Amino acid sequence: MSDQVNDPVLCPVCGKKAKTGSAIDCARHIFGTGDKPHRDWVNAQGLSFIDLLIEQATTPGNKSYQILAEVIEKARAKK
Amino acid sequence: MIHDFTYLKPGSLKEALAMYAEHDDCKVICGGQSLLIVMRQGMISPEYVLDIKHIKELDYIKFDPKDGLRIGATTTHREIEKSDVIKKNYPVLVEMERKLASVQVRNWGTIGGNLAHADSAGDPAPVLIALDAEITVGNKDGQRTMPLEDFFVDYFETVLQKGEIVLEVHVPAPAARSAAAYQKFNLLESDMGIVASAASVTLDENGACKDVRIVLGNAGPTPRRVKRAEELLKGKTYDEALFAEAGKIASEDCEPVSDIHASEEHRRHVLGVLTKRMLKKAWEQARG
Amino acid sequence: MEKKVVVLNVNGIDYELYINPKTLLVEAIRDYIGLTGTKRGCDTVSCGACTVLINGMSIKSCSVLAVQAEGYKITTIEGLEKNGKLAPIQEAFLDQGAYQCGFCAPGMIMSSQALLNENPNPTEWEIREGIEGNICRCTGYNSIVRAVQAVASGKYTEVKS
Amino acid sequence: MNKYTVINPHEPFRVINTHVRNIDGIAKVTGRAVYTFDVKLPGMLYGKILRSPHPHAKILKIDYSKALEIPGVMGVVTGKEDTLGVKQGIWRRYKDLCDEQILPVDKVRYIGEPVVAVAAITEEIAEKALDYIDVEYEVLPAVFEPMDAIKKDAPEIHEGFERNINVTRHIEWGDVEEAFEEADYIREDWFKCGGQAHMCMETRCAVSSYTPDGKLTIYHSNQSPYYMQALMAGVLGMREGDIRIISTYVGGGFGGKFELDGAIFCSAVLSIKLKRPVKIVYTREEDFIATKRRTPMYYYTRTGVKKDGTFCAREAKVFTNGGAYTGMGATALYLTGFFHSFPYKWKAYRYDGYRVYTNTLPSTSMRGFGAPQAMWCSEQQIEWIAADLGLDPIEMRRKNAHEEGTIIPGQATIASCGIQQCFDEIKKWIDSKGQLPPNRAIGISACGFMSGGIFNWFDTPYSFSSAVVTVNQDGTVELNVGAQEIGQGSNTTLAIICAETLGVKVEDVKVHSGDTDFNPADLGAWGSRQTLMAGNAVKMAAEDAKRQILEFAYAQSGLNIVYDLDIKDRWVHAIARPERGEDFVKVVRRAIRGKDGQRIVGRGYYTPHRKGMISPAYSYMLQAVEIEVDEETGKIRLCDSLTAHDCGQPINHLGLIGQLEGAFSMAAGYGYLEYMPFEDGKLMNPNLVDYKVIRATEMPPANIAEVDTYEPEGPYGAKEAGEGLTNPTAAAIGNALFRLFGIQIKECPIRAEMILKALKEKREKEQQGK
Repeated sequence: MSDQVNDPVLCPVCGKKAKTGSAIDCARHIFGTGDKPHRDWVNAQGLSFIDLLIEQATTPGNKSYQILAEVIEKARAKK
Repeated sequence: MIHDFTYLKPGSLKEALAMYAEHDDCKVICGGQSLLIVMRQGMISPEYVLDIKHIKELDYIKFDPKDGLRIGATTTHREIEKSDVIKKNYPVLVEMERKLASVQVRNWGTIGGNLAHADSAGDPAPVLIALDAEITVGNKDGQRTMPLEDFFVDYFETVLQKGEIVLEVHVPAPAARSAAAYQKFNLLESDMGIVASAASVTLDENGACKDVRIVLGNAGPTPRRVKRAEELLKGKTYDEALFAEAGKIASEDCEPVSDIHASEEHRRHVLGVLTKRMLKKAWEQARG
Repeated sequence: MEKKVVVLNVNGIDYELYINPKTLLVEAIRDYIGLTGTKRGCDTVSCGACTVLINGMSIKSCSVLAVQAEGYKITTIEGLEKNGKLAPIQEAFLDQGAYQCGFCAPGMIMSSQALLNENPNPTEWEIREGIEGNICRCTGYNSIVRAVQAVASGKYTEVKS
Repeated sequence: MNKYTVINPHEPFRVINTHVRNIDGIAKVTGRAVYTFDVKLPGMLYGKILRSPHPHAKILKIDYSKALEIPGVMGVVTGKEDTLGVKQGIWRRYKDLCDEQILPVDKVRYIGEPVVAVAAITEEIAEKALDYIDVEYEVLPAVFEPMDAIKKDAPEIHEGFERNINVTRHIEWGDVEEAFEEADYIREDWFKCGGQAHMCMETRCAVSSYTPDGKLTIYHSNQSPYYMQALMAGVLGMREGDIRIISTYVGGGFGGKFELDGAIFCSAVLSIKLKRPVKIVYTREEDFIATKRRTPMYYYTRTGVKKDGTFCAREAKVFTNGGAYTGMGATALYLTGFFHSFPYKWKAYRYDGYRVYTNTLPSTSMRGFGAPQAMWCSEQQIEWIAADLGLDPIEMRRKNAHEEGTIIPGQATIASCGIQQCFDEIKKWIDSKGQLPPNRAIGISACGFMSGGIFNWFDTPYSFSSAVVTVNQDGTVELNVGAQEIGQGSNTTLAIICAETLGVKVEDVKVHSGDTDFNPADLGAWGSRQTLMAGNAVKMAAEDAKRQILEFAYAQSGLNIVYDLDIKDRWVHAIARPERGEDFVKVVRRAIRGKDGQRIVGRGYYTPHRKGMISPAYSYMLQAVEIEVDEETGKIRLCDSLTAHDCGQPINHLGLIGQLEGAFSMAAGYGYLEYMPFEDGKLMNPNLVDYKVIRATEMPPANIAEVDTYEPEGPYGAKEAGEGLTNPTAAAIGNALFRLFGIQIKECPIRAEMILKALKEKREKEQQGK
């Protein structure tokens, strides 16, 4: 857990650096926070926050976090 | 909350019956262990409450080897439980009483009150019916006696007419080579039975079944005999397969409900198991 | 409804009360006489917190009308100690930690006392049967059983009253 | 009947871990203790609450004019007319989670929710008045199960909470996918865990008295007077300092009495309106339907292990039935996920928890705080995995168990852990039992628990615990704490720590607690925090007072500076020469004179720092339960048990035994008795006839093997005891059933019918196999 990412991903909503600063940690942070601004941001990327959440909860694995992490990376690249 | 009522305290049985005849919308209280709960829930709210708890004339346990056992209506459960003569002649009654609710309830609650309350899950009725008990009820004009099994009509309903109270329970003298057994299925030791089964068995000199009575508790609106199973057993000799068969009939010949404590299916199943076991137990005791 | 004058003998003292006949014994003891040691924990005669003694035997005072208790000797938790000296069962409860929140303790102690009154040498199972009408949510009962056993073993000698 | 063994005991103390009677004992065994239930104030009115008959409805109109006409009715309050409509919650830091109006203004969300409160001169009149209040509702569609409530077309219970998801929690460490790759065997199971009622013997009750000077005094049966003071200030728009909460004797808590309830809120609102004291006591039925409960959960858990039994990875997804409001449920959601990993080392672990709103009574904390559910699932699955792999279940557990120094990444570092010895003790006990009768078996279950929470969702500016020790001129000691005595023995435990530290006897210490006017703020009695946190504060305060006394003693003694002084048994002496000393009282008198007549006052406080995310310390335990099952009826009977338990250094010997035995009885109830069935949102057994609480006849021996470790963060090495033991029992019963019949019961409480059904399925399967 100590391996911090060199160029950390900051939360596109609140600017927080989550844990190691990786995109997947950022995705977890967004799900974990889950307030309206965070939900809205996810929905604005063409995803459904709530569907991702339920998917994550009802199927084994970590698919939703990975999907969101990819989207975060993409959004970051756009900037 | 208990609604207001006028309290009537007769000095004697005679006075009690006279008062009861006189007052409409009147409820008799004895130990009140069940009555006060339903009154508190507002389920019944009589205008008069007639207290017979202190009527000593009805507080007795008498045993005669020929006549059998007579228990007055205001006798407490605890008096029955601790009676030596009952313990000697009808041990099943003592066993039943020991697991009837708590000590406190048995100290104050009475046999008459228990039967008149007519809770289908009540413990004494199935056992007493298995012992072929009669009940005597009376009003100011007279008395009548009937088999206890005919006393119950429906959930919490008996044949008691206006002005009538329970006076006495009579259990015939135990026959030679006879025994009875009772068990309830419950979660806590002294809970009401989710279901219960009582069996009494009388054997002839050869060890064949001369008489048998099977009574189920909480298996329908009233305690019920399983006559089809009784017929099956009469004249037969000890046979565990037969007990199982009788149990199967018991689980069919009943109408238990489904509720939060057990499904109908589970109740039927357990009634079968208990009946099988009680037959075996009673039979073995009767054999001596 | 007609109010009644009722004389209740509680812990050796006659209390004359003027009450509605529907008043439960527990209400008379707590609300009229003011002895709040006796508790109430349910409305279904289940929990035993209101247990008191009537002529030495235990009853649940929520299941008895006050008018019905006239003429009996009623003992509540407050009546167990004599001249500031605790009864053996109270001492045993202290030594065994046979109570925690203490809300069930008065009823539990009265049930234990009633048991010992009629059976000074109960078996463990008889003790359990003797207190099964009382719920304790804290202790798990075993410490209470130990307390009754300690009294039965004669560890505490009673003061003669 | 019970056996109590101590493994590796520590050096004896003067007071700590000796036989000390509970300091509240005399009051409790003589009926002198005055509970809120017993409080009667001059001019007091009695309140009653009208409750919602609907699980989900809009309140359209309330007409109470007829009620006011009843002689003796003094006043009525509604949410809309008489409250500020503040949405409150105990997670004060997060506005979203403050979602409950105790008297709702527009909408009710569960059957039993308060709607109107009435005060009258008698309880009976107040109750009668309820019949004369007309409430017009618009009934809304309702939903009762979390899996239904997250569906797209489910009714919305709180605005803005999509799919009714109230809180989500995520815990993760390591690379889960990679760790599963390493596993030779992966098993997944779905479990269902029931709710449970706290069933405190004293139902919720409060007496509020508002006076014209703007001060509000409330007697209230609760676990945290400070929380009540702060929360009430919030909902009433008052200053905390103007509210006094008194909770001298509390008839049980178990996690159910540290949030606002209808009794405290409605009595206060009525009292403010009527300027008279108002008492509200919940009936037992109200206490069942309108308080909160242990959180029911749906658990999916997937576990990967190596052939030799080494644990690799675990992944869990949990939906909890949150009921209508958040309460402490958010914390339970986190803790269940955390303790689901306990007490084992996982290379990688992932937990996703979702708390879902439904139209049932709210779920919250209850003794064990999410962990009993977590262990029900974890400890059974581990047992099954051991069987699947043909491994010894004790040895497999032992191999993976925490030890001193274990790091739970991002969460905690384990400073003390005695679980290895717990395994030894349990193994010995099982072996000593030999061959059991054919209808009996022993099941085991391990777990651990926290010693107080680190999180500050309450957003308190105060230290988590504080204490003041005052030494009087006659050597008596006043100990003021905000910690709350609810029966667990905290006053006694804290008195013991104070007496030990100060070098006096326990009878010298008078504990003052349960009154916010006279005691420092403290978070109260929950999360097993008081022995460690309040204990540390008391120890610090006592040390502070002691230091002041010893300073005078040093000044007087003329001893060489290399000598140390100490106080033991009221004797101030040189440690190296104990016979050289002086009576404590004499020293204290002079010390007070030296302070120009001021009493000696010591202060102490404690807030955990740099102790991870969850708790400063963890207890460990392993339990074995022997059960007997009637194969034909499915009835379970508990026969015997042993708990091997590590709570660090025991402080209050009697209190510890009592807590462990009591926790076991409550946990056993969760395992097989205390079901809470609902029908259309209505609790079907809200009374003690139908809700089954274990009684003396059901309680088996609760043997204890106390494994003493030393917890560096705890006072004298102490940590949690009494809450954690609610965790293992249900799973131990389940594991005993597995041992006995090879059946796997995935729903608790375990009912007779489930056992018969599982046996039937097993027989059918075996027949098919043939």
